Amino acid sequence: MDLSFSPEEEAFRAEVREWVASALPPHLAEKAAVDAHFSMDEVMEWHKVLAAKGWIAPHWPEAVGGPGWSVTQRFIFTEELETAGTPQLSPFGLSMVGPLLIQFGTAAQKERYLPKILSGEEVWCQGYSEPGSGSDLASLRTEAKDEGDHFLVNGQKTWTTYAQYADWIFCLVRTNSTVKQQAGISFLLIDMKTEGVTVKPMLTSGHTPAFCDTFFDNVKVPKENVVGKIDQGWTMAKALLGHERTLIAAVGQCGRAIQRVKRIAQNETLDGKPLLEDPLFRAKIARLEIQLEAHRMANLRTLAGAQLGHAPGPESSILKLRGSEILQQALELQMEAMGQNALSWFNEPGVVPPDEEWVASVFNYTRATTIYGGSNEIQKNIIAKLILGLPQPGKA
Amino acid sequence: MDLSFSPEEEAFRAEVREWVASALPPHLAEKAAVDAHFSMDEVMEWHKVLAAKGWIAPHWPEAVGGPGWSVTQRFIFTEELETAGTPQLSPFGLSMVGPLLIQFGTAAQKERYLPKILSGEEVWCQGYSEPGSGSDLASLRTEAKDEGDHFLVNGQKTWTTYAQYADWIFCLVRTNSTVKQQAGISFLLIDMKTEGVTVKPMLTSGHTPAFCDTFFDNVKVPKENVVGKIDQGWTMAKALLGHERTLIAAVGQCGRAIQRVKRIAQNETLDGKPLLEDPLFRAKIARLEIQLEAHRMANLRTLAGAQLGHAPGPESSILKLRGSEILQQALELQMEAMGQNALSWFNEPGVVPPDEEWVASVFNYTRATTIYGGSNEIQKNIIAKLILGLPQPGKA
Amino acid sequence: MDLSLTEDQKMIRETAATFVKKESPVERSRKLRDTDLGHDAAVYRQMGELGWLGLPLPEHVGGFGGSMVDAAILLEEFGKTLVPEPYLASVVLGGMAVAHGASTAQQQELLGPMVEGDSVLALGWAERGSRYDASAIEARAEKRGDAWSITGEKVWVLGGHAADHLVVSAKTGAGVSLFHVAAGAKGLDVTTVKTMDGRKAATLRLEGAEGALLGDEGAAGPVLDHVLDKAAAAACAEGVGVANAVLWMTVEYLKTRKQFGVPIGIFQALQHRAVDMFVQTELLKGTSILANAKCESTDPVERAQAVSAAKAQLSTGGFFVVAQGTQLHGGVGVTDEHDISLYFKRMRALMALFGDEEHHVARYMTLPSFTEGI
Amino acid sequence: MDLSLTEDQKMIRETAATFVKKESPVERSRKLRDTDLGHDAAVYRQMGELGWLGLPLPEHVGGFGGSMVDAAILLEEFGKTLVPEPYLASVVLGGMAVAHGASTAQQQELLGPMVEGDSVLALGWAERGSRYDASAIEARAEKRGDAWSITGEKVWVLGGHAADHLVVSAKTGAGVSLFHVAAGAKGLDVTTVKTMDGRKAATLRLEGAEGALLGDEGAAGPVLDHVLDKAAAAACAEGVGVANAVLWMTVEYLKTRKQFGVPIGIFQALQHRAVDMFVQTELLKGTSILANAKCESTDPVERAQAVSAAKAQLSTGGFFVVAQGTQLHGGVGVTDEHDISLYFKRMRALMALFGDEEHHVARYMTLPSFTEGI
Repeated sequence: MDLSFSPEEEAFRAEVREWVASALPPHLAEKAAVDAHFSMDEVMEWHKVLAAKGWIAPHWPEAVGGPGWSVTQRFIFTEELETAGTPQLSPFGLSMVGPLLIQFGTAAQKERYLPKILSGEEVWCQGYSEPGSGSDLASLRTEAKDEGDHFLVNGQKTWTTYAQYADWIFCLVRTNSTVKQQAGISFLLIDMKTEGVTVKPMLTSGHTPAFCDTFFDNVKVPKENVVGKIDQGWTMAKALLGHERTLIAAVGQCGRAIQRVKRIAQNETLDGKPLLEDPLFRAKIARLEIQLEAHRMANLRTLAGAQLGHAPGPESSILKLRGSEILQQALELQMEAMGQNALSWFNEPGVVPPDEEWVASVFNYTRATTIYGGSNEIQKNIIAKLILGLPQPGKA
Repeated sequence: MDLSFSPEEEAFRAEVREWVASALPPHLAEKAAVDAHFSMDEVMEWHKVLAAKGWIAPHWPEAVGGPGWSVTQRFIFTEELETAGTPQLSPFGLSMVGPLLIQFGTAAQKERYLPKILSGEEVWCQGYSEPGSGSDLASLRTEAKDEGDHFLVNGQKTWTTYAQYADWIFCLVRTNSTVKQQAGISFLLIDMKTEGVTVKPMLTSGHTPAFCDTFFDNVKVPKENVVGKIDQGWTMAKALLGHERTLIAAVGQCGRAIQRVKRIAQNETLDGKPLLEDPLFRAKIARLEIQLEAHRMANLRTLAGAQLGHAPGPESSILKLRGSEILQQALELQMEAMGQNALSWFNEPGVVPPDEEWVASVFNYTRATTIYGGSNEIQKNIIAKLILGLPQPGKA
Repeated sequence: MDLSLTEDQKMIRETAATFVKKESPVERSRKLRDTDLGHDAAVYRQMGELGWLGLPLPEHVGGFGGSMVDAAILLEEFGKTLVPEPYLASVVLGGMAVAHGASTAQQQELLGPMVEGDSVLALGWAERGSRYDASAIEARAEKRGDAWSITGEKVWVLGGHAADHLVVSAKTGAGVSLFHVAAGAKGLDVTTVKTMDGRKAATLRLEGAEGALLGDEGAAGPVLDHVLDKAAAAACAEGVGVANAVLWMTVEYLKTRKQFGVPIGIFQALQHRAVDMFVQTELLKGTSILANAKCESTDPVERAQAVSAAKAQLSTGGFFVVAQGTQLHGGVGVTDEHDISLYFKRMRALMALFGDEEHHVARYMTLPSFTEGI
Repeated sequence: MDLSLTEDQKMIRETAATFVKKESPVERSRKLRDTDLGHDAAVYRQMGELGWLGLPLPEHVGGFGGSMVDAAILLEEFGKTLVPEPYLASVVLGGMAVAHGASTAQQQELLGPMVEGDSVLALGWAERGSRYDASAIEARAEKRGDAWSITGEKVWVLGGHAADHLVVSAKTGAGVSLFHVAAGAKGLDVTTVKTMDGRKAATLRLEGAEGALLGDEGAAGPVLDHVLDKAAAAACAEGVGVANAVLWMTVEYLKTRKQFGVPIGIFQALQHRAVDMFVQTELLKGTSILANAKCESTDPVERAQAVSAAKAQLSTGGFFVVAQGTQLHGGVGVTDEHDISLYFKRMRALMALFGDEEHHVARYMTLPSFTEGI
């Protein structure tokens, strides 16, 4: 057992850090400094910088465009990017449909989609949830009717984050309604420019344009756009879940958020001294930072397992649970550190110091982290069932 | 609305306080000072002092021996007793079977049992739980077979607290196994000296002799010992629950426990100063005391309702929840305040200061407060169902 | 001891409950977010007509001689539908500053019209560096003949953008004093700022603005302490309304939202979470009553003990309720278009006003009452 | 970076796991509660034969030159069945004090037999007024010819009642120093005290007891800091074992205990509580690894950061696990006869040793690393 990074790993970290500092365009660096919301254009601008460097898909096999890094290098790379506050890349292509296609796609599909995911030429979004089925995906009702050479898709998807900017959407659709719920679902790729696709964006509670409803009205989709086999979409969805889980620890992001708490508290004054010197407030930060230390170790332990070739299993649900909770608590502390400045909205320069300008917005939309990607309640159900083996209702 | 006590109420408080200070026998006062465990003999000694004064049953109607106090006086009285740390009276006669008999007992039963409950001549215990049925009382299996003029009782009761000192036990027993679970239960009074009753005491985790298993082996019980009607024990149990709920806020007890935290912290030294001056530890106490303030107000609001004649309903489950949690947390803080002295067991004088001598024992058995009297999980189920009206499993 | 409402108080609650339900549903607050004023002047005037603006103010200014407990009844109802009119700003902050700090004549001059709904008052007590300490200010006032010339900056002045009359604190040789500055005064710049909860406040920049001394020079310290305690108690009362609305909105959602073929409220983990929200809401009610009753006291220790307990409780229990209410709503809870996001933001704003958890715990634990009788 | 166990470490874990299961089930610990010694001298000797007592000690004293990470593997297994032999006391406290603080010759003299299981060591570092500060002591030593005469009192000396050799701290003109006092020394009174977790410790009263200076005079400060960091890390490792045992014991109970006709583990609120216990146990594992790896460091800041994080985590997460494990067991959980009450007490004792939550949070937040790079 060795908890320190090797000289090679440390050198890699330095290389990444230096490169990020020089490669992040100045107008993005400016926004990163205050954790401002990045527009999709800005996200894709950064995507293309990483793509040009060959660092856009650390978790992809080398054969299809990955850089061939070790698990530890990937951890370091992610932590460095998060710590620097670079735009968070859209995960739908790189971390969701991409890896799925690598695993299950046909040669033609791989050739058609993967290069444009890497280059950023095509932006993806996800069509899973529906108004009536959030956590209960198996009850979805968007229908893909077999019309011989193509499907005709009708229905509505919700929480299609960033659909307004997407070129493609991957969807779970019902292709067979005569069989048991999970059995009649297929995994379908749909071109957003197809006739009959409409997108209705809405604002998050942090006033960022993220969520959308996406409507399908007699949308024609070629049959070759099914990933895996028809009616086996559930298998695809489960495989994709495994890929998604590795993304979610947010260790660097949490660390960055706690650093911002400290910075705000350093500049706010209480009784003539920096708030950071107030023992009560300082202890709040310390207790959270200790939680982050514990979380970081849990993440490293999962990585160690991955290094030995174990696929991240249900125990990685812990990473989602803790990462999302710690991030929320860090934002709560940023707000508390600001005192009455926490009253500020995020778009009026000069009202509060730059470090505090975007906090209220981020604080608000960060409430979503314990909800999306499988709510924390769902993660607990997974652990209860798959790790603890506790009896399931209806099966007692 | 008026949050202050009237001059008459303040005078009453002073009267109670003075009387307690003079009436509590010195050897009990000595134990109270360190919150030592009181033996059952000591509890009954104090019972008899209160009985002689006419203050033993504040919540009983005047006609059957109550002092005729207002709800506020009863609150003050309880708070004063708890604050003084007098022995906690055995609730089984005074607060459970007594009020039930007042409500549902025959004239003969009242005459036979009530005076001896008041005087302390007869000690009671409770036979509800069984090894297989804790929270799920309706599944109980102790059987009372109808033998004409008497029942023949067979079975086992568990958590028959202080049964080893009891003269009588009130039991829920199954008198009819051909009907639905709750329908075939009767409420039965059993003389502990009857042949076939055996008691096996066990220690709590705080090494106090409280819990018992009680076994019934062909125990003959006269039929007149049924309270209410045969097979209507469930109605009795529910009525009794209403009486029990008013006991559980433990406001004075929590306040006393927090005072002890402060006293210990005043005497322990950290960096050359009293631990109480350490901002981190002091804030822990303050946060808990604020919880107690909130709890005290919740209790007063319930009392205000009672004053208007509303019977304490399911909302008083809150008092059980919060009282038990705050008491546990106060004991946790007592332990933390002690530092390494928290390692001490409770019966070796001189190892730790007197204020700390009994803390470990009380800390350990106080874990029971969130379990007994309807576990806190059960209290939450009650609130979810009866107050929030949330859908119940099996009835969706 | 008597915790029941008087007949008058019951009537106030009933009238207010009917008002918010019929005339000020939460959609009204949502619409007013996008206006410059942020509230409806006609509704504010209506509040005057109903006698609400004068409720906790003395009779000699046209008020009803009621207490903060009476005002708290209103504020709790206002919280239930996020009524945006500047009651807290005008009556509790501006109004109480004048009531506690000004001469009788000044009270009549400033409070008389406000009580009728004809003017809005606001109090500027905080500055960029002051955090929650009203004495840590840099604004200064100098005497110029009969009047005073005030220079400094005041931030987060609730209702300041809409106020006809501003009360501001500034230092003179004698200490912190209160001054009345008319809205249009020369040397006064009022900038409207949006607040996180969709409301408005003002930054005041005073450069030699002319003002009139209220009450005695240097006497504002205890006045502001008392006013801010009342304001904190008022925030708690409004917070009770917010928590209450979120609790029942969430319970309703749990009963109607279906997943896996059943209402999600059937799941015990969610049930217990809702129960925890209920428990916290009940605790907030109790501490709010305590704070609003005790904030009338002239004993600063008794007052601070109750107010700090309640405001700390709001920051923990109140936040728990809105955070868990959001969580239990799932995705819709974090959209701007769902009402719960407005309640969430209002609760967070109430937490930030007049002292956060750290401030009130720190104050509570340094009161002499904390170590009494150990 | 490599978090996997070496082949040697895997073997240690396997041997230890087999040992605790077969030779030291929790019933053994329960029985030994009532003996004067509190452990079994034969089992302690067996630990010597297995090479465990020398595992983290240098080779020149007969040790294996391993690390605290190796010892942590053992301690975690010991925690699972509450193995009562004085490993922490003799190897980590007494042993490390000698290893870090004494000359090579002294090390060989004192550690040699201990490593074989032929003697027990103990460390007296705490006094009535010292709380967790090893430098806040009053015991004094004076030179008398070649030897030293020590006067003072040491409390909560783990294993002190069974020790052949005591290491005690005392002040001389040069500062805090360590001394070796033999168990039978004149002027030394050893009183056995029962501890909450059913084990034993000692109060040492020294009145001019003869002792030998270990290492350099006045050099004990950093030595004790380092030793107590190692001991805190060791307590975390044992705590992982305790938490692990309670977690799975509770999960098993949830699966088998029936109420309302179903296993209670079917109720979602209880399921999620068990999940929270699992999460906390996993977090403890990580921080324990961190602490045990970093406690070898000679950089006191790096060491303190990791150890304080882990020990604070033990006090919150570890307590959560045993408290909720007790709660989920219902009534039986609070009886002396159920094993979970023994685990509960052991966890609480581990929390009280070498710094509680307050101590470690306070230390963590005053380290220079806390404000680095803001």
